[in-house]
Amino acid sequence: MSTHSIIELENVVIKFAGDSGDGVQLTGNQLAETNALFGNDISTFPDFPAEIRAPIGTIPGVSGFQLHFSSQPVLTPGDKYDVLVALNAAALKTNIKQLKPGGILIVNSEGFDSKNLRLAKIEESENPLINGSLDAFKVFQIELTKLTKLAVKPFALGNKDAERCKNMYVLGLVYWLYNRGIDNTIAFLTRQFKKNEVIANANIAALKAGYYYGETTEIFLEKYLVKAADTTKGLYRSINGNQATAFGLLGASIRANLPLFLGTYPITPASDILHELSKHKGYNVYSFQAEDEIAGVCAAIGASYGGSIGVTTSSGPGIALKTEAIGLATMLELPLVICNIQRGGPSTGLPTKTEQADLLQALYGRNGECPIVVIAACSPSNCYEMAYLAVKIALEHTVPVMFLSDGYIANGAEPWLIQDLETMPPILPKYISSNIANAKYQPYLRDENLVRSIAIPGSVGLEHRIGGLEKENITGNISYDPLNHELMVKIRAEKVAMVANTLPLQTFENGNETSKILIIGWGSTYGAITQAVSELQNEGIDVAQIHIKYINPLPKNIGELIQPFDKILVAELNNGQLINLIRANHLKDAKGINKIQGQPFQIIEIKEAIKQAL
Amino acid sequence: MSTHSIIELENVVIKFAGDSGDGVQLTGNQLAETNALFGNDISTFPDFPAEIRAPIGTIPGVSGFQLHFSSQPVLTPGDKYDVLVALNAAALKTNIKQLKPGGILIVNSEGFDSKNLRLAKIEESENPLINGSLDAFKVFQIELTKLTKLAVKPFALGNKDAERCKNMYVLGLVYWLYNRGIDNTIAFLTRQFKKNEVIANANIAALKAGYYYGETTEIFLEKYLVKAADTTKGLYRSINGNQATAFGLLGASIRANLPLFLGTYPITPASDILHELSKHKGYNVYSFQAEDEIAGVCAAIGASYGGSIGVTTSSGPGIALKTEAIGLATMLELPLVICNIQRGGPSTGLPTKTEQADLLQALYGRNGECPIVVIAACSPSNCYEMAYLAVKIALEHTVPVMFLSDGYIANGAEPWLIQDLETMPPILPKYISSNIANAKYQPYLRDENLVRSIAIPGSVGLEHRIGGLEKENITGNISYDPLNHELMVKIRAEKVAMVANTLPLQTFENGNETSKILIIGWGSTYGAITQAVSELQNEGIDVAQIHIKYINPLPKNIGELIQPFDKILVAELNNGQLINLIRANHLKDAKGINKIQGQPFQIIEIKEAIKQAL
Amino acid sequence: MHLENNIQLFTAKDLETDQEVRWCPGCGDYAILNSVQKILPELGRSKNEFVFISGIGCSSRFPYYMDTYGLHSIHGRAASVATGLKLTRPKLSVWVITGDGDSLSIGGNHFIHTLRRNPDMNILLFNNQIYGLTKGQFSPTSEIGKITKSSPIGSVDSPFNPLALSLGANATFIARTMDRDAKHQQEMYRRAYYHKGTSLVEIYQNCNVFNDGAFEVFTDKSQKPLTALFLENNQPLLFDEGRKGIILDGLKPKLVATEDVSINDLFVHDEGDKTKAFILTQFFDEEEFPRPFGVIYVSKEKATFDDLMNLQIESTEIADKAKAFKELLYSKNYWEKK
Amino acid sequence: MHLENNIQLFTAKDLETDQEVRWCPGCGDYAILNSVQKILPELGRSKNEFVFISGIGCSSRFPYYMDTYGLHSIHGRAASVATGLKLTRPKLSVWVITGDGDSLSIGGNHFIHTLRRNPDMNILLFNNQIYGLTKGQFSPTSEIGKITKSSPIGSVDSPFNPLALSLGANATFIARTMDRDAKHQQEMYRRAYYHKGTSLVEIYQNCNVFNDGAFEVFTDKSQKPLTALFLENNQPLLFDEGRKGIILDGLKPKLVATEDVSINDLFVHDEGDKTKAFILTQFFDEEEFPRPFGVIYVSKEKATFDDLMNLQIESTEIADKAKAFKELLYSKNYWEKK
Ligand SMILES: Cc1ncc(C[n+]2csc(CCOP(=O)(O)OP(=O)(O)O)c2C)c(N)n1
Ligand SMILES: Cc1ncc(C[n+]2csc(CCOP(=O)(O)OP(=O)(O)O)c2C)c(N)n1
Ligand code: SF4
Ligand code: SF4
Ligand SMILES: [Mg+2]
Ligand SMILES: [Mg+2]
Repeated sequence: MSTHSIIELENVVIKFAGDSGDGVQLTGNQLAETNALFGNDISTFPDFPAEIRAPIGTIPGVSGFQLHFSSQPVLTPGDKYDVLVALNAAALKTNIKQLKPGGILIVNSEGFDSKNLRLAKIEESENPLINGSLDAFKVFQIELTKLTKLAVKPFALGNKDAERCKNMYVLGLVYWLYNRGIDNTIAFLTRQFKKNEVIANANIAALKAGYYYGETTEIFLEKYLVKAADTTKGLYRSINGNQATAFGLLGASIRANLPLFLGTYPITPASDILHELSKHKGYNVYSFQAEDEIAGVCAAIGASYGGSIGVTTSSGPGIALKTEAIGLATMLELPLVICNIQRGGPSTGLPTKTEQADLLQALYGRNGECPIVVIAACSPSNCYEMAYLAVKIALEHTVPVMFLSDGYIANGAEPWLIQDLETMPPILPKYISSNIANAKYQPYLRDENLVRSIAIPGSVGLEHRIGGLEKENITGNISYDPLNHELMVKIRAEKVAMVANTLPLQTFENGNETSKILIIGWGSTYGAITQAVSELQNEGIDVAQIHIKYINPLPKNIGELIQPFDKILVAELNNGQLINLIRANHLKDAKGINKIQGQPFQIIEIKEAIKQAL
Repeated sequence: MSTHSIIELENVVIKFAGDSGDGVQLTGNQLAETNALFGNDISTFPDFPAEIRAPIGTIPGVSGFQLHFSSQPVLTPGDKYDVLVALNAAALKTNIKQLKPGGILIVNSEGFDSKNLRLAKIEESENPLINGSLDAFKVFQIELTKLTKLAVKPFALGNKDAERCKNMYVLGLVYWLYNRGIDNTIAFLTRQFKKNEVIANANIAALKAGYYYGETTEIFLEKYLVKAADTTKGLYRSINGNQATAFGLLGASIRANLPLFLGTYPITPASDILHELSKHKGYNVYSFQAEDEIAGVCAAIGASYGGSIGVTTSSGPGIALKTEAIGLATMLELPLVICNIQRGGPSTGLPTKTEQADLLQALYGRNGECPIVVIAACSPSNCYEMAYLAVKIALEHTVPVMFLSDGYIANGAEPWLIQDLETMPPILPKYISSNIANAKYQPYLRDENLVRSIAIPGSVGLEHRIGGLEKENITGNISYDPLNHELMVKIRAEKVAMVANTLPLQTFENGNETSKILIIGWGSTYGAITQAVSELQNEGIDVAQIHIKYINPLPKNIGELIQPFDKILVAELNNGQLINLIRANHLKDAKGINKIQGQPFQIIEIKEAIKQAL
Repeated sequence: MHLENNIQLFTAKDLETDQEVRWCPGCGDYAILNSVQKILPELGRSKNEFVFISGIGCSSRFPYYMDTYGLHSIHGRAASVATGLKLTRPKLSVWVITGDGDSLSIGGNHFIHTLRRNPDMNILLFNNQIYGLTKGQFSPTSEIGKITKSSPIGSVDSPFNPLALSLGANATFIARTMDRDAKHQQEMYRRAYYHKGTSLVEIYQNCNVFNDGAFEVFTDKSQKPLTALFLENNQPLLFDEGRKGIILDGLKPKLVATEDVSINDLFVHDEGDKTKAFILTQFFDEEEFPRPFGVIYVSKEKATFDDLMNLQIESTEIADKAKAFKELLYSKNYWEKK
Repeated sequence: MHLENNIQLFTAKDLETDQEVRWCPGCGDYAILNSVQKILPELGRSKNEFVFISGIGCSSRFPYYMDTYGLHSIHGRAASVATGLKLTRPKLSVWVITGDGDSLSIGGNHFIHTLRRNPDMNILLFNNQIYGLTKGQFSPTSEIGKITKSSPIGSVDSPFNPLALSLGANATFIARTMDRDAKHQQEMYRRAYYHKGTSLVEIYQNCNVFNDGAFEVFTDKSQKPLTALFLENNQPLLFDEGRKGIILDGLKPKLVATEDVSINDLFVHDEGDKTKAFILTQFFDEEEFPRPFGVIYVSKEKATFDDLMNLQIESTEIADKAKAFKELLYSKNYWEKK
């Protein structure tokens, strides 16, 4: 058996990097799943190239998958890698800076031939495998293609198909290195290629060969063990943000017992919500891929008008196009959920990269006084709850709700303590039915929360007209009356503000009002900020942390929590947006921690910024 | 001749009100022009009903024209009327509240028959002409239709045409009352109806008859005189904001010696800019009425790319649709002027009413970090200068510039001390020509203001590609590099911020840093605020006033000016927008004076708000 | 919330709302409103089952004057709003009210996409060849050279042929009628209603304020016989009170005096023949041909978008959704932490 | 700033940029790029006079690979950007590069409006019947029932017939070609270039990653003879190496074996005949007919939008603009304050 000694580690950050065609995403996902099933806490960060496949072997063609697995609670995919698996020269070049000194570097030495070097724009003389630049790392060179082909020889695959198995070979090796079984991946491969047994078996053979390569050769002297994490008890699954968003919407539709209507137009990184929901028509899900974003949101408004849950999903450029129609929904006072999966902007920007730069657009990006509810998910799995709540708020308050997520959490995965539908709060839409209406139906008559009751077309005796012109309160008739307009503008604002009555109060994630400094974040930066603050607290630095999920309206006590602090930092992946609200509302000289690189925060970046501010 | 005594007045506010078909706008415009020619300072406020003509005689069908003429400088059309001319019951009902106690009320008594009362929703028993409700005013009832028909009898017009002359009859009467000659209007009528002499002569006859009615009957015991105003010397004309905007754009095109390209789609209240510019093709003006707002702005971008001045004009809903393309122009770093003639929102809102509620949209209404220059005109004639400057800034800084105006100043007129083109600052666009380019052209190479030099398609040897994806600084090649993205976001922001270097410093309109309170305004509220502050200063209340024309970037010294004040008010025709900037940037507890009624501020409203805040 | 089964009778009068009709006196829109109000009660459905959805424009104020369900949306987007409604509430009778600017200018994309998808609804296109609401600019149906506020020396935009465009977008029902002919209008609206799929009715509508007389040549009693061709299915193309007709010479339509030809040689209208329909839509640019009114083309072959989508939903419908959802959440490998 | 008069010769090689071409290996876009690069030098103009404007999509990356002027705009709006450029710089040779999603989905409205206005530019529509860039959703040209990421149980959208739509939008030049036939492509691009007005070339382009083989039935050597019909003006419609042909039975096209009919009875292609063009565009839904490739329709009658607009500008051009502007400012009653 193995003579290798086993070293226990608290956590490992591993990065797989290779060409887009190398199956890197699949490899990473398998390791993530296997570790999650084993009981590690995990966080992943898939980082793909721009939408179109760049030429093989080039820098723009590099696809990466980062995985953090740990015996401790994990909040981010990690800053620097303990292990880098680089399948070609371009992948190495792109990622080597992030490998910790002394870290393990597994390279496919066949990915460093003249052609690959040229494609990666590396001079032959600068070949990192020979020029000594990798001396700081534990480098393991493997002739991956050759070994893989040997392994799958019995299956007589074509050259290309044979080569394609190399990701499984390397995965097998990593499984061995981290002391994990390969059964889960074998089961996966069998399922995945059930229509092509030869391919399935070849992949399994490559996986096994990789595993045994670790076991039998002596290239590694040690193997490692990351124990199961001690997280909350219960049933877990791995989930990414877009899946969670789709499930949250779907769950809300089931719970509210109303059809879900998605009117949308594909756009990176939001399209996967469409892809997921369109699989679930059987739940009364209408997925309408419209001719453009405007048609998508307008159809969603039409569906809302008809008593379904109107939802639209998009990202920056598409959200910009929807702003006029969101104004209409505001004026009609119909429920509408707009999911903005933010990406790098402005304009087409960096479509596959993450950013939080659409917050001010969410708050103010419409003509006229047009407040809507804005909420933001803070992690992949949190998208489930927030998307569910978006539907609940929209239906119960007859308002448009903007749900903010971003490319980072949309594509990143983490274990999710599955939230069964029964544990979610009930959803009570505001429809009026024919029978109670003996008096004339007044479409803009309001309840104590200023919410109007909606009569759905088809209902007997409740015929009425609504539209985008200013309307008289209560009757809904067109009105040009000056005071009525002011009243209506204030009512629409107040109605949104009153949503805060039903929201949870804000709490500190860390620290409290006596802490020396307060850091405020929102959305996907939750993991990095929380980890940074915990680490600082472990270092004895007393930092308070607030993470805002409800941005408009803000939780009612936010002023109270902020009030005691002289030093306030607002961390955002933009050039300073939420900070404007904090400063304007609370007149505090908050300072920004900003990063606009299409990449999430690293823990260290936050820590250093806090330390500097102290 | 006249035995009437003449009373001298400092100023008069007169309102004409009647049915949309009554020619009220024309009547008001004639009086305004005649008074302006005479030398009064004037300000007008046309207030028409929603776009479609409402049924004759109803409240929604009332059209109004308010005119303030004075021997003193005039800044607003006035709060309350000294004179109300009401041509029917609905017109009276809508306007009587604004007539000063003791004011003159001229009514067409034939507009108060049963039918008219019913259409105006007035009970027969509540007929204001008989129920005593008008006792506080000097009421003059005239059988206008009958008298007019008598006057035009010699011309044997049809019934309708004859009746149509009644506005001229009443105008004649008003001319007499305010001691003005009728020659200017006679000349106008002759010009206007040069193809139909009979109609011209009938109208002139009615005008004269009205005039002589004043002279010969004894209904008025006094007549009034408002002397010429003592304003700056020079040549004046009357101008409204949309005309001034069109002229400003046109002037800039002539001065820059570049074609002007307007890509637009009609919308109230912006359409008149299109109408005006499309008359001037001979100046190298391309007016392209596109299929929608998106095509309009995109065509303008195409024209800018080609070396013309790309301009697009719209209002709320249309601006919302353009936001994606404005992001593209920002990314391309091409000049673009976007004129937003604001109207009541949200959504379709109150299309013919005024509002300032698109400021935050102008600043933040795009996806991603996408700052553009935002400037706002403060009066009808100021639109000329600001539109001119919008072009200048766009061309010289290769940025999109949003020019804000609104329905109030767009349609309102005032005398304009004509600004000859030679007196305007020169415009120096940033084009690069073939001959200097021996080295490779770098489209994103920048000068000291971070402005790039543009090579226009067609130029030999400067072929290059630009687009909406993030690009490498200097070369303009597509770049996904994280640090480059941050650099570019900051450069684009800094480039806009640096525009402030070329802008005038902010000054106090009134008061100074030792004043007790500061009031800040922007855009069309200039007249009302300035008038209110002057009046308060006359009353001995020391108020400082700042009126901001350059909103992004703000003038560099704005912080300095604001700093000394504990009490700051921000007056806006919205629910509080500029105030957010003041509070966030300067951490001052500024308070809002807000009105959201589709109507401009009244002077008294501002005065009272200031007094309360003291 | 759901449609009732027993039909509630109602009359045209019941369709009037308490809102004053606010079009200019003499506007063609009144006649269209009347005709729609006239036919609705005859369709054998309750009032509450009708929904009128409009964009923005003079014409788009229409829903305010119909005491049914109504939504006055934003400029150009009525068809999209209607699609969302119709998909999710397929039993409603959905009508889109739109103008030439609303549906052919800003809304052109939704217009053609709606036609190709073919949801079962009726589009009434009020074509007055002008932007009425914004006070008179040329529209995509205005003739080239037209002088308007935005084209003071004549527009340089060559117009759409709306029915040819619709045919090109694979419309399954296209018809043309005019505001001045109440009976013909009503017949067209009835036909549109009964067609399963998207029915497009182009209505020549006079804007007497900004484009008066645009269609007078077709609507005026004295000129109509020579300029308007009323189509009847399976009938030869005849006009001028039967004195003139149209034959096909190969693929080319030609005008003939009926006395010169046998009735059997005339071009016989066939609503189901797309090539014939195409030829009829081309009686547009050429001045000599009379303008066809009536149903130009109907195809019954194409399934409706709402049927197809609802079929997918119904055929996969899950009985116990909460249970299935639970299974879905647990369908990927999950694990228990104890 | 202005076009130079003396033509600068250049070669296809000169059109390559320093940017790596980033389409998937095997993508049909490469062949199109090559063909365009091939013909440009032959057109007798300098390189600097060409401008390529694209929207967003795989196809829209095209301008980055052409060492001419190029603008990669936003999704669906290339035709609008190009219109603004062409109007103001009428002497440039403007090419719009677009995909089926870009120009027929989000950009459908600009597409049809551009065709009706007829500015003198060339639209190359890369039709791969899929959204490539966003990784494989159905597009408005995908067939009904198509299984994609966004239609896992089949799309319920009935597709556009792009050429029929273009004809309905009054296009003055429509043609179809395929990525796999370099010679035919080049001929079509040349024809498009020389047509004065908007030229639309639909290119069947294989997306080998998300929709591989969509057009194989037309491009595959062995099937092509039976499925593809190559049009030549004034020539009878023949395919299957002359063994089969098409006749018109009244208005109905019919397939025939050439040996059964006289050559004179065959349907003769006439690029200028709109009805014939219509019939050809309908060889689309019916599977039995071969798909026509080539120039389907050209009309030379319509003036171009850029000509008409520039004519208005030139014919009213003011010599001394500053002086005229002064007069304009003072044209309304003005007064002097002394
Ligand atoms: C987004 C947007 N753009 C422009 C407008 C202004 N607008 C309102 S109606 C209209 C055109 C009306 O023409 P049409 O559709 O033909 O209707 P009509 O008034 O002639 O019945 C325009 C341009 C608007 N309301 N919204
Ligand atoms: C406003 C906007 N909406 C959506 C997208 C996302 N998007 C980019 S390209 C594309 C469709 C691409 O399809 P097609 O035009 O057929 O080009 P192809 O990639 O197939 O060549 C979509 C939906 C976008 N970039 N901008
Ligand atoms: S403007 Fe024209 S279309 Fe509009 S209501 Fe008046 S007449 Fe009718
Ligand atoms: S995704 Fe398809 S269309 Fe796009 S580059 Fe790849 S093969 Fe070509
Ligand atoms: Mg119209
Ligand atoms: Mg495509």
